[in-house]
Amino acid sequence: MKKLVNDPKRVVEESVAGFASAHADLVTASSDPLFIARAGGATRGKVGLVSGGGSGHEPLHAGFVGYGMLDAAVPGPVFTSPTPDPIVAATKAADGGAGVLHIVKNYTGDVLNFETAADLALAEGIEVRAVVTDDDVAVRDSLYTAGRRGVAGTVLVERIAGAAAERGDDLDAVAGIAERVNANVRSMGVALTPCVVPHAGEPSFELADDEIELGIGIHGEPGRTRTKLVSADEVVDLLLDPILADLPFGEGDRTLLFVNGMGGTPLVELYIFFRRAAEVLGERGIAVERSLVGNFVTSLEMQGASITVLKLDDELVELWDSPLHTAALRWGR
Amino acid sequence: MKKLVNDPKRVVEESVAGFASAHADLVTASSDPLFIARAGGATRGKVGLVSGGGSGHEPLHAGFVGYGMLDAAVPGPVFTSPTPDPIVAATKAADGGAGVLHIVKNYTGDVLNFETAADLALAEGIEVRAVVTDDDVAVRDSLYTAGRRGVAGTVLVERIAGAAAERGDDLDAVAGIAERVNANVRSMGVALTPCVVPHAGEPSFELADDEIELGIGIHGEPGRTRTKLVSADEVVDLLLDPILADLPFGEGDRTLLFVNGMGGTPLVELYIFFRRAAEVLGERGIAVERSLVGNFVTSLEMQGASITVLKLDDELVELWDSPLHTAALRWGR
Amino acid sequence: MAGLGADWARDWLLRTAAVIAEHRTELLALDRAIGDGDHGENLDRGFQAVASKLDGAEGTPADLFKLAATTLISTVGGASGPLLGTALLKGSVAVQGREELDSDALVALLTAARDGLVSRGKAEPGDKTMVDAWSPAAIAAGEAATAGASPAEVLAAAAEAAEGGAAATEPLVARKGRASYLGERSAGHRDPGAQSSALILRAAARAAGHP
Amino acid sequence: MAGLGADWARDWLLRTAAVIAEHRTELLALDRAIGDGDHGENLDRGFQAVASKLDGAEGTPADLFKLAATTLISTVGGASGPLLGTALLKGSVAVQGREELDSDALVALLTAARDGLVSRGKAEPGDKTMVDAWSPAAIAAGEAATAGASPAEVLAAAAEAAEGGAAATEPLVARKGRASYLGERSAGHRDPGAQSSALILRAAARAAGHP
Ligand SMILES: Nc1ncnc2c1ncn2[C@@H]1O[C@H](COP(=O)(O)OP(=O)(O)O)[C@@H](O)[C@H]1O
Ligand SMILES: Nc1ncnc2c1ncn2[C@@H]1O[C@H](COP(=O)(O)OP(=O)(O)O)[C@@H](O)[C@H]1O
Ligand SMILES: [Mg+2]
Ligand SMILES: [Mg+2]
Ligand SMILES: [Mg+2]
Ligand SMILES: [Mg+2]
Repeated sequence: MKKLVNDPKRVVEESVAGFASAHADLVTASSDPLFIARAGGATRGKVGLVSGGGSGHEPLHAGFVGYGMLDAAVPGPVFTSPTPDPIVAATKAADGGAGVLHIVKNYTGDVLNFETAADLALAEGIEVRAVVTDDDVAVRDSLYTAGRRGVAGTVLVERIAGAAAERGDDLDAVAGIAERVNANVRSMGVALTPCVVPHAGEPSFELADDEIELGIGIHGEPGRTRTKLVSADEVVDLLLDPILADLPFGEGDRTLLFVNGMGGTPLVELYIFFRRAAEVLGERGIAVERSLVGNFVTSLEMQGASITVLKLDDELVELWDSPLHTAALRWGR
Repeated sequence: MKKLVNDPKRVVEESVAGFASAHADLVTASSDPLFIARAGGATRGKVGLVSGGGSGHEPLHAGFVGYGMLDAAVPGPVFTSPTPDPIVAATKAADGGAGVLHIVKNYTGDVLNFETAADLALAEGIEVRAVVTDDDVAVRDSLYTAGRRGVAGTVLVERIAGAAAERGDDLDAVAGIAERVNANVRSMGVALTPCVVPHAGEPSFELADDEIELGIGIHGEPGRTRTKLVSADEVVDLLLDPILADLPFGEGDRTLLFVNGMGGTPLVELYIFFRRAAEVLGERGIAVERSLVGNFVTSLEMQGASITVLKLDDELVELWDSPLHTAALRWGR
Repeated sequence: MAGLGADWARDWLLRTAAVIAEHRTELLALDRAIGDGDHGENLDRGFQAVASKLDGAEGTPADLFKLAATTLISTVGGASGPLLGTALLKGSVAVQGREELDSDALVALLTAARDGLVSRGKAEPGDKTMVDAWSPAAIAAGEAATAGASPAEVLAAAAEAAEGGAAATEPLVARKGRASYLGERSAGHRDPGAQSSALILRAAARAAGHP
Repeated sequence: MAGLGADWARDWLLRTAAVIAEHRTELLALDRAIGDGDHGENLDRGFQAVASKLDGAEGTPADLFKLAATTLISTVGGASGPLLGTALLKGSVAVQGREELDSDALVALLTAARDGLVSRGKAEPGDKTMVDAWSPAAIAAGEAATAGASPAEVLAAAAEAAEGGAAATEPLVARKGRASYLGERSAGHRDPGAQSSALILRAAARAAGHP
């Protein structure tokens, strides 16, 4: 597969440099160790939020650094968790004296590297709490697996916890909000095509011309089941059923509906997806109070999409709506 | 190629329905004739802005309907100009009594259909002016061609003219600003893969695994020259040289640098593109004062990107920065 | 020598709808090569709409052409919609009020259509557009009528000239329409609009009883 | 019976860097099948860094292992970085202060490494992870040492057991790591981490002179 890159080994580094140069008003990037932080430095007295993980999911996480969301982001190599050193450096950069929350997607590598980083940061006197996101209903529970993956719901956790931090909540409260969002959010994805990791140069899996992969993750890992290509509406149903059954969501619930693109699927198709998902929720008496549609948690150029549903309450709505200014999401300022 | 669609003939209609449902706070959609307008209706006394064209370039144009940009958008079938009827209907919906500006990308179909619509709207007593965008330096002049195409620069025209209308400028002034932006903006694109129109089901052109197409348009039409795949930095140079030579841009110029994705290229790559483009401008003494990076004028799932450079002055910067609230671009409110 | 009436006009338009549907894929492929791959879809959508509008419609040939023209304008979109629509609209004006069209009237129809097309799209013969089908068609029709041809023969002459014109677009470098963006690379491909125009004119001859 | 010193430790790590580079593509392919296709890249990056850190580094085997462990932790990332790093770190603590490692010390090294891995990653034998290579390796090393084997023989026994363990992961359904997301579909593929661990342990035996 063709890519617009220079040296495949320098993809992340050069991309971060471009990101920092395009958004110099918002962020600064440190190149060694590699991390991105808010341009103004840590906000004194505010809980700092740090997230990170393998690259290839852009705009996650660097695109969410800014007012009302993250204080720093740590991009690892493509699809590979960063090592502890840059996480520690980002944690220091995010620390305004009120402690730092690590938002970690549940993958063995991310969890282990963030754990080590938290230990090291603590040794330097920074209070760190971690919230591990695991919203992917496609994965069976941790008796059988490494536990559910953190996928698109992570954006909602980062946004709402970021709003709580901006409001002045302390570390426990911010961590509590993040846990609450994670507990109330469910996602599931589908892939139509695989993606190609730049340094690998080969597709992450093979799919026939009439097949789709259901329950796909965001690292080019294969999904749980493969099925014939069906209509968009049918795909939505195949994703929504397990999502709605899991929490479960029911009549009268207020929700945020998030249709996320995997990177290579045109917006036209994401909105066709959204249309059906909103219709199904409506039929079940579930209210869609907020929505988000776009490519926010991607898997390089993979074609596919995921659906995320978050159960809302007044406080979560208020936090969601509060001012936000990042490269990828912005409102109210 | 696989797509997340239902009936290929209903792609646009269903997608617009999803768009309107996801952004009900911003827009309303009329389904017959098909167009999108601001949720609140026309603003009395403000010049109305209408744009449109074939679908498949999302978020262009519907994603730019809202405060500080368009008043209505008219999506045609995929890659096919809409007919006059919905343009007339959108023009009526956008009319607040101060006249309506049509922003038309320079393609024979768009120009002809908007012309007819303008005649019909005039017959109904609405004053209409049209600005035809033609920023694509890949196309030779109209002695040899249908004239340069309107491509990604159209977003900048819509944004800045929209800001002027919001500021209260009259129709002549808004049209003048739009003309000024169009006169000062230049673009050129590259494709790594073709795209597939849903109802056609076959790629719009063939490209070998080691080939790229330079000077690509946004309708899946082939570009002007085909060349071997080279590094991202080299591609940027191949695009920027003709752009900078054309206006021409020179030392001391202030610019907005816009790296636009064609839909299927991951953000990591767009930022690698931006990095090099900013570097080249820097070397030539051209200042990048504003930037925009993302998938804004797409060609379905095509992999590729375009570079757009706009020469700025104080007024254009001020208009660019003024409050904006659309589904795809938002700041200041 | 009896002229061609509303039955012929209706039959022409219905045959066109059928022949365009039949050649939809071929027209898509032609447009994919040097355009944006939608010409077959565009005309198919338009002429299907024309066919269903004709259901129950009455009047002179000009009335039916006008109905078809406005339907094409309001359903096709793209470049071909306004262009073919304008052609048919101008053609209908040229034969307004007549119940039957003799050879001269058919020449007037085709000539007005060609002129409408040219004045709307600003293409000249040789620019590799549908003008390259309509222009020789109008000329050949005139020549045939001058030589005393029947209406069916006039239309057959027009169809044959259009087919020749369409074929002759192959080596041309486009100077109008999307194909012009390709420059030299547009040579070697037949223009989709010229090809569909030849199909349309052949349908006119067939509707007049010419095989 | 002379023990293995710092030269052996250095040689082991350098041979590992070479063998991982050589098998990079194979490890990528294994990880693509049931993971995310980066295992070969991750370890290659890590052991190349280890190799260059070793340049000029001095000390006991434990010192070199500790250097390698912290280098892996700070360059590999992913799951395998902290896991292999922890294994090597715990192993180094078990043989701290010794200039030469006899058979029993090697057993202590491998056992501590295995235990570190298990306590960090919480995987059990049979979960289809690198534990399935390290666990039989530690057991086989202990048995060989009890039977009076030389250090090189102990390492050879460990390598052979690790290779057997890696092969034995093929039919397993993964319960840890990314492959676990696949459920039943993970069966039929060898675990990349078990495979790379077998390569690492074979390098240890080769460095000790065992063919
Ligand atoms: N200026 C013009 N004058 C006459 N015919 C034109 C002109 N521009 C384009 N055409 C015709 O239109 C055809 C393309 O129609 P179509 O594909 O339906 O529209 P679009 O180019 O908008 O996709 C071309 O093959 C050509 O024959
Ligand atoms: N919990 C665990 N315990 C032991 N080994 C594990 C565990 N999780 C994963 N592994 C090992 O890590 C290997 C994958 O490493 P690698 O591909 O480098 O990291 P990642 O999975 O983060 O991409 C697996 O093949 C497996 O052997
Ligand atoms: Mg990985
Ligand atoms: Mg078209
Ligand atoms: Mg076309
Ligand atoms: Mg891996």
